[in-house]
Amino acid sequence: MGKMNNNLVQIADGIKFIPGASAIVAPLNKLINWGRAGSIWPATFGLACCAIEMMVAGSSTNDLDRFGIIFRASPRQADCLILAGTITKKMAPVVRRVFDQMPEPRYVLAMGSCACTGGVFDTYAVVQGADEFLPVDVYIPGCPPRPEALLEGLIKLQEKIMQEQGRWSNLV
Amino acid sequence: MEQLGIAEQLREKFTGSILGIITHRGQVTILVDRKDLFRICQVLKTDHKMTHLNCLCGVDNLKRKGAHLERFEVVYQFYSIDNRTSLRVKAQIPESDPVVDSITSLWTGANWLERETYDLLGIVFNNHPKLERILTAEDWEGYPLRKEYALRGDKEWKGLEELREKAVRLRKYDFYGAQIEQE
Amino acid sequence: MKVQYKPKRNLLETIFQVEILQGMALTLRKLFSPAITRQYPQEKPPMYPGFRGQHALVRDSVSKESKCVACMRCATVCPSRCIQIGYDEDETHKRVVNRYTIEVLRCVFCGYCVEVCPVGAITMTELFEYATYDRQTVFFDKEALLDNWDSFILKTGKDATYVNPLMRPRGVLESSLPSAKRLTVPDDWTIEGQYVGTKVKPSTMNLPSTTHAEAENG
Amino acid sequence: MITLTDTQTIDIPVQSGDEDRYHLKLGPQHPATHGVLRVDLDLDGETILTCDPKVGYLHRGFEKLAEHRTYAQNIVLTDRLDYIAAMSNNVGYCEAVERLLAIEVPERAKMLRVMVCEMSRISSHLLWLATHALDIGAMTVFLYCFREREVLLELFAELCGARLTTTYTRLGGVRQDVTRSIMKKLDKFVEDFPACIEEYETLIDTNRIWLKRTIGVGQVSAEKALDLCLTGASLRGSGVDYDIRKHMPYSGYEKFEFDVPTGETGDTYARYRCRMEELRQSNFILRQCIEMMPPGPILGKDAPDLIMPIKPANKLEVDVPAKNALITLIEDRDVFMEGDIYVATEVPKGELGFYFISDGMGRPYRMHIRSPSFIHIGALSTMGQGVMIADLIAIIGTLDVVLGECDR
Repeated sequence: MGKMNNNLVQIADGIKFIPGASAIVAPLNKLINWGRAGSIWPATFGLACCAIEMMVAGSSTNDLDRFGIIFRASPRQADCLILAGTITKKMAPVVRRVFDQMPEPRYVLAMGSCACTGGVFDTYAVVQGADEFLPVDVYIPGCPPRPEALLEGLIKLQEKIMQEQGRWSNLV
Repeated sequence: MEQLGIAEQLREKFTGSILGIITHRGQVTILVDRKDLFRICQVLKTDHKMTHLNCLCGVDNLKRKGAHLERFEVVYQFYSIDNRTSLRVKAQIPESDPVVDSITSLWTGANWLERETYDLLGIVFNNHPKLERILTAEDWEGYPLRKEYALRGDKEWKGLEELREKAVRLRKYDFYGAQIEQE
Repeated sequence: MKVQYKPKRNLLETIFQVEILQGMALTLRKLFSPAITRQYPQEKPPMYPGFRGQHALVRDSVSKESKCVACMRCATVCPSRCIQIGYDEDETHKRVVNRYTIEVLRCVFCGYCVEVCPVGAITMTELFEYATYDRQTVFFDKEALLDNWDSFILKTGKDATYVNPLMRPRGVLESSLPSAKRLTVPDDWTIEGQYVGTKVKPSTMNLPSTTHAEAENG
Repeated sequence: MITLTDTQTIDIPVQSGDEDRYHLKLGPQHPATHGVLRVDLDLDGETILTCDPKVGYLHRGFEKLAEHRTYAQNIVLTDRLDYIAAMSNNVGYCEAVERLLAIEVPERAKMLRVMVCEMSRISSHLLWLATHALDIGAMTVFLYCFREREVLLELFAELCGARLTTTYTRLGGVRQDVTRSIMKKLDKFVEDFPACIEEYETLIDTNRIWLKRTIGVGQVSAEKALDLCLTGASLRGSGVDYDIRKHMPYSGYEKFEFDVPTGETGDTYARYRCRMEELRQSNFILRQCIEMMPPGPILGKDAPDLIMPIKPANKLEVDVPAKNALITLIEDRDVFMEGDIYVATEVPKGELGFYFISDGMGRPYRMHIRSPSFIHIGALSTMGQGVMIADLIAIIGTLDVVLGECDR
């Protein structure tokens, strides 16, 4: 046993792989985080300009599937909401409802200036920041951010998920 | 100039309804009385082959100086694809009675443009099939493009306030929100 | 011109579904062509000079301070009103900047502030990866902006006198630029070295009278 | 756990004896509506009885905001109109303001504008093809189109520093000149692109699923299209030869040779063929740009500064210490004369018109945007009547709508 312990390969934060025997040694908490971080499924939810860059991130040049990120058309199957674009006051209740339809654990990623603070549209019709009514996890600056910046934001989100503790369900 | 010729023909046909002809940067505008607006548009479409409606919008003249300016005006831009001529038609609308005839029966595409003008400026179009708010929410108060309306809005929309309350109410079901509430 | 519908299939093509096979053959052929996917975190995208990324205040190589003279031009031109500048006046009525903040999450990255800056104090670097968990981190004050410049120099390996070409609009006459923006730039950014169409006859070319060298002398 | 009181009840209008009739709200969150479009449908089985598009979910107060910003600052806003082809919007806006303020544009800048317009037309049509094909069920086309689109976006990034929101034009010219490396890459793109169009056509042109889903779907006659005020490829598909580049040439389009493709039947397939042909024509225009690019400055002599005075009578107070007098003070311009103007340009979606009223200030008194998408979605209620739900998705795709431009 001792010999094997020395050969453990750390493949992620707290996740150790036993070479030769296809087995993993990890605390359950870390294992679940690892699984969640490796399979972020965002809802296909484009609002404005940033949605185009989100599409680019999902297309051939920057393949999002490499990170286990697959767009789901229904919020019921998704666990990440990418707010890609301007959230207007008329749209805000819809955004909130899409968020409410998502099962816990769920994450929100505000992409671009408009989703973060309203951006240049400091007008009567635009919500000044998604965090007025949503718990935003990651803010990505840019107008719109490059697709690589979105990828970096998703990697930041993965890091955040890996450091969570005791997020089993909203009942606990 | 062909545009001016059309304007002159219209002036002969609708004596008294054409209040003026303006040329600015090569574009001809005719000012018409709003009572005859529908008929003038009809004549433009049928007799002068102005089959394409480029643009329809309303203007608030509150902060503009001018002798004959009423509070609002509506602007129509027509184009004839066959003759390659364009013409602009303007009609003044007083604040006390902001009503003008709809041209939806001539161009179906004018439907939404008129709804938009109603939504943002509060100009009412007679005989419009469905004059409702289109860009702003159904229960929005005020007309945003009027000059006295502030850029950031005069007061908060009801729906957003409800949403904020809802967000506070539902925060305890959220993982990080529940932690904050416990503290 | 009238566009044509594609010709109808004949009986044989209908039976053997030739068009489906053609499509399949195309996708099969692509299996053997090189992949175009960029392995992002390991492989960075190509960045071009003048990319409008993270903001920075240029750290002057002599005084180690910002070059800003508080002329307020950037704050005036900003369409999203995200730049705030505070300044004191010393005894010679020279302005000393004491506060310079950019609310990056409101910025639209249009580059107007860089373009109007008369002394080349503010710039936009080629960094774009700075996603955060909270809004405060990307509310840059003066120190943070100067640090951005340092980290940009450090990360990209450029030397401290590097100049973002956004500061000098390409193809504009040298004499129409303020002197602080008359910088040495690559050849094809000047009006003499600019790209000219392959079929433009040299006789029709009317070169402007002011050249690069003249503007620097005069 | 979310209690039921938080969900809203929806009244479903069911008449007795009419069990098959129901009411469906498609959107605003739906992958096939190209953004935040909502369509309220009354259905009989799967046949649409009435179709009522609801827009405004992206209404950002654009026209109001433009009245509070100067002409130069509004260029930034136009990027966010039709964000798929931001360059075309920049050019359309600047053409309008330049005619209003009588600003001269140098020849080279005009040619550069044509070049970026056609580049953005190609990139916009590629995105249209990608999403339209994805809606109808062809996934591979999406991946192929984005491959070429990425080349163009990287060229935009090299040219002006941003991929989507370009802010490339300036009043009286453009922001930056092209370099030789950009032209070399563009030359290669123009060389390779016809082969790529062939690839897309191999995949879908004769594909029987594609043909079944597009031929005869969303048919509009020429008179009906004019009645609905359609423009762009949606109008040309019905056989009306109306292209503003030919009818009212701007920015030196009269110097270029190109054809305007028109269809005959006015169905989804005809519009698809028109747009594919437009890709080839745009490519041809780009080839001419590469060959005919004239030398010279890219910004006119009387081009206004980015910092525009709001009141023309007073100089903008920019007091700089005398020793640091590096700034050329903005001169008064007496060209901010009162008046109004309507200038239309041909953007990938159709006719983009800007109607300006100037009251002599440095910012527009009123700016109205005649956006093609707004009118095209308005036509959806007519075009969508009596068709199946699946055909409605094809019709939304073929109209090529962008909600940012529609709602403003």
